[in-house]
Amino acid sequence: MPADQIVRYIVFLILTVMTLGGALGVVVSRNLFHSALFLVLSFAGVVGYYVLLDAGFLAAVQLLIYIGAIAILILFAVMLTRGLMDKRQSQHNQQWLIAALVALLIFVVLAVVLWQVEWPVASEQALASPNVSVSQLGQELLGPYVIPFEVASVLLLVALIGAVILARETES
Amino acid sequence: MIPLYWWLIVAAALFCIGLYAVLSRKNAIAVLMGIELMLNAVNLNLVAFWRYITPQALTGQVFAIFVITVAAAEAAVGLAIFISVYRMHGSINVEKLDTMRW
Amino acid sequence: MTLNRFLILLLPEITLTVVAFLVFILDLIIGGDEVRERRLQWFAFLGVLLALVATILIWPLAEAGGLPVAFDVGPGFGGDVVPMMTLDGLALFFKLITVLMLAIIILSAGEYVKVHTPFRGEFYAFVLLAGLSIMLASAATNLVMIYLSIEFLSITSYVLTGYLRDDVRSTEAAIKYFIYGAAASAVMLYGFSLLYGATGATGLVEIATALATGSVTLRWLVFPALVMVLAGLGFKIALVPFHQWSPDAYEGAPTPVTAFLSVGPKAAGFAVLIRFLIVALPAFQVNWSAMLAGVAILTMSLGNLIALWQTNVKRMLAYSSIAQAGYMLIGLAALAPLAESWTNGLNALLLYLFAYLFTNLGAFAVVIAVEDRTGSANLPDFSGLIRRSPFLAVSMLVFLLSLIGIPPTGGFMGKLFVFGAAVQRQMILLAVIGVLNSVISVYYYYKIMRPMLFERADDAEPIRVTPSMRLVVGFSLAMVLAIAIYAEPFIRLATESAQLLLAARF
Amino acid sequence: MNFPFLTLIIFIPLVGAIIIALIPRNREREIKWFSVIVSLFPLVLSIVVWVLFKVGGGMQFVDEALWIPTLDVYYRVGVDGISVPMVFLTTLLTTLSLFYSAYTIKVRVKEFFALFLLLEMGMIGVFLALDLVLFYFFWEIGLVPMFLLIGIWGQPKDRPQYSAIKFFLYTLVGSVAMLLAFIGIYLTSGTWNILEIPLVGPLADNPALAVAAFWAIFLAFAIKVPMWPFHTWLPDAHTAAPTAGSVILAGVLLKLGGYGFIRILLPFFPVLFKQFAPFIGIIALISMIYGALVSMAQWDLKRLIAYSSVSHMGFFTLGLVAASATLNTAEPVLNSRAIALDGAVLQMFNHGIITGGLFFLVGVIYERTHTCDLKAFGGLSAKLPVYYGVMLMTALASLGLPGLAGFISEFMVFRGAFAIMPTYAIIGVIAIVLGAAYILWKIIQYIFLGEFSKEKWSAIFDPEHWHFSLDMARFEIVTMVPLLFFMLLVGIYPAPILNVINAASTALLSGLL
Amino acid sequence: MDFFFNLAPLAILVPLLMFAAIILFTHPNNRLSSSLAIGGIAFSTIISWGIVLATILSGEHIWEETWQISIPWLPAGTSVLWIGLEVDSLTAAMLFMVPFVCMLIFIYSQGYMNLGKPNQDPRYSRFFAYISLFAAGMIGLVLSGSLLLLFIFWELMGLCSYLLIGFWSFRDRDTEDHIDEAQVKRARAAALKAFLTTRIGDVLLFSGMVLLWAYTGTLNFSEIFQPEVLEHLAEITIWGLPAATVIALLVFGGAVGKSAQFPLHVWLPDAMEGPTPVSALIHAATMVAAGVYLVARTYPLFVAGSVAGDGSVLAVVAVIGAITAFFGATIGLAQNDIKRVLAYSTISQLGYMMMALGIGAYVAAVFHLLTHAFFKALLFLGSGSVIHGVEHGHHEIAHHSDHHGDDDFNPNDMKTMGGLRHRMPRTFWTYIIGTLALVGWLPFAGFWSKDEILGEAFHLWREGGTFSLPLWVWLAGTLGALITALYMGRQIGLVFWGEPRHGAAEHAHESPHSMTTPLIVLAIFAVIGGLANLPSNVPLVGGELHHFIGEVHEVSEVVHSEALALNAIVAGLSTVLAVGGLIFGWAIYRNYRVGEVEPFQRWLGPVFTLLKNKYYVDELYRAVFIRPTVWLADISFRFDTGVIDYLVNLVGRVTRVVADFGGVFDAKVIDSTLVDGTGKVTNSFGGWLRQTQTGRVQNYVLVIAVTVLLLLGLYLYL
Repeated sequence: MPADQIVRYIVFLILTVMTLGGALGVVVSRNLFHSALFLVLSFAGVVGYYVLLDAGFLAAVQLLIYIGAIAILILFAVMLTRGLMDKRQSQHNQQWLIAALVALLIFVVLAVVLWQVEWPVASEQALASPNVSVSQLGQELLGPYVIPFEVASVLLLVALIGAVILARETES
Repeated sequence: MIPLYWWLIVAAALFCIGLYAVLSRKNAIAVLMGIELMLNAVNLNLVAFWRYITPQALTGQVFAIFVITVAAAEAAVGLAIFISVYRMHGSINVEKLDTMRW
Repeated sequence: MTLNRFLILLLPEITLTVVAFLVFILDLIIGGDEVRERRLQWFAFLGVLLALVATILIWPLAEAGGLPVAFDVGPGFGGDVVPMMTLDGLALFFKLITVLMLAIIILSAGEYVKVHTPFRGEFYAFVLLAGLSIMLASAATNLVMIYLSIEFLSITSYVLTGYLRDDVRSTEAAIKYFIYGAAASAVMLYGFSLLYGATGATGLVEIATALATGSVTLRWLVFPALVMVLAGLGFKIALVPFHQWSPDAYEGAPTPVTAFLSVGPKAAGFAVLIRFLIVALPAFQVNWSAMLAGVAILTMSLGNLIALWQTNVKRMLAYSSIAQAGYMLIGLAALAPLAESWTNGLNALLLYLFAYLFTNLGAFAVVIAVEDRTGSANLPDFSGLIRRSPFLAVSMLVFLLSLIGIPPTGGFMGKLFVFGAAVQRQMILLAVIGVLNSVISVYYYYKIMRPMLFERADDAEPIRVTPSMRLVVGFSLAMVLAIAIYAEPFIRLATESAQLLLAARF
Repeated sequence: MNFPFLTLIIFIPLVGAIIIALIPRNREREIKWFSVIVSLFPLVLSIVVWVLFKVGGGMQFVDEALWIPTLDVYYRVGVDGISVPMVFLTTLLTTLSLFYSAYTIKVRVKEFFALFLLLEMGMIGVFLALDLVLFYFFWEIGLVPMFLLIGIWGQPKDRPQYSAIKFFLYTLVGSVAMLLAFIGIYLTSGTWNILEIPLVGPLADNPALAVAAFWAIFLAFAIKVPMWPFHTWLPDAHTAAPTAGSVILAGVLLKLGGYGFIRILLPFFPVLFKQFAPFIGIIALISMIYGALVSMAQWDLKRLIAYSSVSHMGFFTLGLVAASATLNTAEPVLNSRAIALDGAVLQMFNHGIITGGLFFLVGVIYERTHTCDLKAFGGLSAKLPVYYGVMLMTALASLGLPGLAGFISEFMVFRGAFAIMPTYAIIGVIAIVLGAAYILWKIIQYIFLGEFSKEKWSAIFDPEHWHFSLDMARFEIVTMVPLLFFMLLVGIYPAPILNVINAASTALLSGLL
Repeated sequence: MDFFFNLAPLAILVPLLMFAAIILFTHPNNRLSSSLAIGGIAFSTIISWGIVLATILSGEHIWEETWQISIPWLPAGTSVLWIGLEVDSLTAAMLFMVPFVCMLIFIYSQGYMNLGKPNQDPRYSRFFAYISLFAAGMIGLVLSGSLLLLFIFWELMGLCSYLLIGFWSFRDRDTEDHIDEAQVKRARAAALKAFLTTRIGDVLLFSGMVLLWAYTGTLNFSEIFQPEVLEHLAEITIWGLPAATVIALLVFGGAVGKSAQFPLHVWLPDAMEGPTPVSALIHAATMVAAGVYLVARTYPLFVAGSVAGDGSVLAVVAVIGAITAFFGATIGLAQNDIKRVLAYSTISQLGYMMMALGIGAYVAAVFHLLTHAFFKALLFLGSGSVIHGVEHGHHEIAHHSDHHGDDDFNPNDMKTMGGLRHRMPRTFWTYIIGTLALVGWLPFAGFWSKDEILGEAFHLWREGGTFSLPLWVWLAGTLGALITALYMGRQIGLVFWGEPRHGAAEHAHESPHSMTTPLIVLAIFAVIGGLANLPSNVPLVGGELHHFIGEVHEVSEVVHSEALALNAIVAGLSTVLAVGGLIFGWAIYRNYRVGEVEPFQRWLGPVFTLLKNKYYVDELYRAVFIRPTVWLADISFRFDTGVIDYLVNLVGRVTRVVADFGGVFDAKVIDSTLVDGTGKVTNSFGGWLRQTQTGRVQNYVLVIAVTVLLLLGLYLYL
């Protein structure tokens, strides 16, 4: 096994610990603020994954949108609604145990299936040279995917207006 | 190269952790975090599939970009809803929001 | 495909988008002026009419197998052209449904919006945009597009549900709807990702091709993917066991939105489900047919049984609409693409949906009218309606009869076709449970009829029916009756819409 | 294209109902008399149809138009000798009911008359439809107006709403089952045409499904007829319904089920019908005897007559069973079968006339006293001699006194039954004795005989709401006269009506293999 | 000759029209109404006698040659049933009697109902309408040429008997004080009893008729009585018996009901609750005669049924008749009501006729029917006259003492009468003539006819062997004759002799002429009636009736169409018994005083009580038939409301129990609108289901997860 492959494995493992660990942190942390920070950690792990998967542009997008926007947004919200969550109380509801069990079982089932399936992996040659061109991505977005692209833009605008409508203080 | 299913299993794990958050956390914002985790898992899936199955076509990546976009929009609207709920109910404890039932 | 043609094919969608944004802008300009805000309603209505015209204009363009809607900007630009949308009978049918739904909701919302909601102009815009998303969803042939349009619909729906920001129930409904919807769509998305992984494609047709040629183990993935996708679409349609959001959301949402929720997401969900199953997974019909049959039985029975307990008419109609979706699902479960047969299941579903559209919206229009007067929509609010407004009461009676499925109403034609499909596929049990359910449903529809027709009201003052409401209810009434009495065009519409898709895929 | 008699008969009431809906609510007089006049048109037309009807000429006056081409559904109506009397019965009773109601209905007049005309359309449609979908349409159209008539104008103390929904549910259970069976039949035979399906032999390739379809359709009609044990909606509905509603319910609605048996179930599944005939025969016997016994135990006049309907429609069923029991056997038996079927059809007609009349007569006393409790009356024949006479004649017709209508049909039913299934028949005659017992013992004795005392009468008589003469008022007599006339006519000289029925039933039966 | 025959329909229609006319138009005018009725029946009588004359002159006696008229009446299947009228000599014989006796009764009624008097019955017109209908029914029955038409008139008479027996079954307490309350109740019960009891017989006749139609395809007598038809009937079997036997038995069932034969005789004594002329009508000319006439008319069927089977239908007829003859007579011994004694006498005499028919003495039966009609009508009208007189007497003393005093006074009670022979001479003499005719003193009519029956029985016994059926018939008849004499002796002794035992009897007056004139006419016929069929050894006039009607049914050797000669032993024996019995009865009762234990009671002891209580048959029937039926009706009704109505959906109820058991059924939310078990069940099930709707969104999402998990797990497992 070539050295760079071994490095990849090691990096993969580190990132996995980061991502899943962050995710678990999100789940178990009593403090919502800590949860948000763990979330950022997990997102960061995913950024690493994308790099490892040669999806550089996506890694950037992930960094910008998830960490830069969504996580921050969440932090804002946490701050806005802060103080009302009693830290002494459990942050988990009554069904957490059964929820854990179900989540675990789903994971097992999925894992078994995903592991068993012979994936139609592309040829060695194709695997070796993935198309990672960003301009190509741009052309895709504005070519075949132009309709989703436009729709997404409308969606964003609508979400914005909607968020304003919902969140704005009512003028008396 | 790392076997595809490694990625997939990691993604599945991430997905299930997110699901667990959705199912068990009292605070709506924590629930939202869980949802974001689930979406990240999906994105990981998509990108991994792109890399391993259709490395030439960018389908998976494009899909992931759209997912991220939607996630952003969703988060915005979701948080706005949380705020209005907070304003009306004084809490965003999901468990307590059960005035309408049966 | 040239840009012109591309734009023409998207004419209804574009019309709606433009009108919606014009409403946003106009609202900014005239904000605060009640009289002029009222004109926004008519403006939105006008936009819907324009979209109707656009739909009719592009009607002749649909082809057998569907006309792919893709913008081909030339060679070298992007990879293989994967059409995101198609223009076929099914898409047109749902465009029509959408437009009609929008028209009815916008007209019936007027009074309610004026009294209850802030941001009255935006309200119409959101309704229009929600309609737009239904159109997109029903035409989408690509997982990306499907996901995007479904989410579009979800997000607009969340906003509309929580529109009454100062109402405890509305906000609660919104947060429940949001959390449920987000989780469900994440699950569905995971299913999409599996399908993509299994086939390397996101186009429905390509998926079908790849599955047909791929290795056996890949087929293992189809079932998990199917289940997850069903969770997401089942959430939209409110199929049992993915229905639980709907009663809460229906009860809490502003009543015109409830009306929308009871039709719009269902239509979109069905459109996508139909396309997904028939186009992407035709080889797995045995599997999904059995699964859908089970879900249909659950959906009908549970919806009806729980509805028996409701005392709030909105909530009751929510459960009722769950049950109605169950009947419709029979059609898909009993899909039998026989060229010569009168019912192939799909046309049954479409016809049922068409009748249901007018029936349910008409019923909700009545509820809105009553609520305007009484302030709530509990059963006692309907007491003596026959005296207070014979028109509303008689209309409501007809709508309820249509929901039960008694001729001469559209609901009967729908049930005739749906059960016909089941009998044709020899799914007798399914059909029998279906008819038994329609008997059970009488119990709770009767709970509305009884105060309405047989009891005296404390408040005997007549209920004023605005002209637009009169128009809406009257039109719905006429359509409900027409679908049964002059059924031919409607059956033909449903059949031709279904035929194109089926002919291409089976 | 012939003159569309039948189409007019069906749709004139509809037009009338729509026009009434447009008349202002407070013009009660106009609404009442307008609807009576409207209902005269179908009556006259149905008489014309009867006069022009060619005996033995099969289906006549057929109006046909493609209705839903993709579904192969036709608007197809026609009459044969079995439907002609039924249509006439319907139009006659409707006119009389409207006329009677014009005097007695005082609340929500507009709705009442509009609904009544709508109901008429539905009922006539069932008797005329020759297409399964059309049949089903009319079948259900009649349901809702009746439901409302019971629920809105019912007597408050008799739980009208309960009775109304019970009626609705029972009928609906049957009709949805029937709908499934119709679909199955269409899918195998490829047509909705009621006359063509027997030629194809529906569901012949799938015996299990054929049996299921048979019982599904059976259920629908059995509930409507009503047969034991599906009869419990009937007493409640009758008790609660306003007088005119009871008249139509007993007079016509029950006949829809019977007509369905003859027009649909028997021709569609003659072999199955024969196979199950012993069983259905037992149901018929139970209905006859049980209905009579339960009648005997009643103390409420309306309920008593309602149960007597169960018994009398049991006679119908017995005739029907006899007509089916020996299908596919030697030719000479055709005679007995046809007689049994004649008897069954005539029994429906007679029951309509007689029981309709009885319910009018119940209305007469109810309008005056607001009670149907048999124990509250006594000795009325001293005070209301005309009422006594009319009631006596109607009651005697009901118990099958020769010379009045009821006898002829019982006679023919038993004639067929004795020839074909004598053991059933000899058990069935018990019902005749019991019939005499409850009619004379309960109705005549408790209301008319015995002591008339002023105190008892003034306790129940309600002069506030009764502005006509104490004995039968003129409008009540006018209502009853046509019914009495037909009781006598059929009893004394049944040939005119039986000619029509007989030709049709003979043709029907000889067509079944 | 055909002229009179063609008028035959009018003989029915005219009284019928009179009925309609009185009911619809003339009822306010009493005199006009009764005149119409009498005119109508007189017209019928004239036509009928014309027909009789025509029949005698034409000499056509046998069915194939009779005058007929018929119309297609009932299209049925591939055939058409015709009905019509036919006249043969049997019809003619009946026609001689029926309208004539009716007419006399009508005339009598005019007086009896007090036309124009202060105490005139307010329902006077109605009475005449009913009896007109009654007469029309009987005339029609006799003239019917088909069993169907006969049945129609048969039932018409049943109706009339109901109306007339119950004539006083209602009253307006404030205005109608000529009827008392107890009478109302009795009349009501009697009418119902009469109708229902005869209805049982009628239903049997109905069944027999229907079977006959089914097996022969016709109901016309002339067609049924063709030998080949009868043979055919004897060949086919039904329920293991020859069809002819079954049909004959069923037809006889009808006759048993109508002619009050054991065991359906119970209605007849109660039928006395009607006005007395009605009793006369029922007992003499019409109702009860119809049963005997029916058997005589359909005699070939009985013969065919007897020849074909192992068990002879005729034997059944004979046995029933003999039982009735003896049994009815014994009860007559112990009755106190003047009309009831006559009623049991009627039952007994009808038994004679039936037993005559049963042993084949067909002509004798008809002969007795005719003579009996006259003298029984005479006796009833006479008893009516007595009652009338006593009632007037009672009114008189009530008027004098200015109070209504002893309201329990019963004018029918023989024990309160006495010594009336001086006060009511015309009634007395005619009554004596009737009694002698009934008892069978030479040469009154009853002697000849009864003697012929006994003679036939005796003759057959001699032919048939020691213990053959005719012996018992003869014995029963002879003993019956003795008992008849005894009770008639008791009656005349109590009524006409001795001292008045009550003031009413003391003040009794003779009835008006309109009442006594019919008595006289009838008395003449009671005297000379025997001339119609003197024994064959009487020169010139012997066996006339045999010549006349003997050949009506030329079907079987069983029918004795030849008249018998007078048998000295039989005649002598019965004469001795009749004379002795009557005188003995008269002797011991003529000086009976109020309060004494009467002689028969003294001698018979408990048997007398048994007889007085009519062998407890009524009580038996009440316990065995009526109570159980009412009980069954009640049970059925409870079953209906309690079980069927509730168990329409058994499955659902079970689920409800399960739901209750699970403790999740929320009892407080049962909605009152829900219908029956089904509703409650589906409702409670739904109520349980709705608990899943917790309102907590995370529960909902969990449901998704679990669903997905389950489906996936299921998938993997499979």
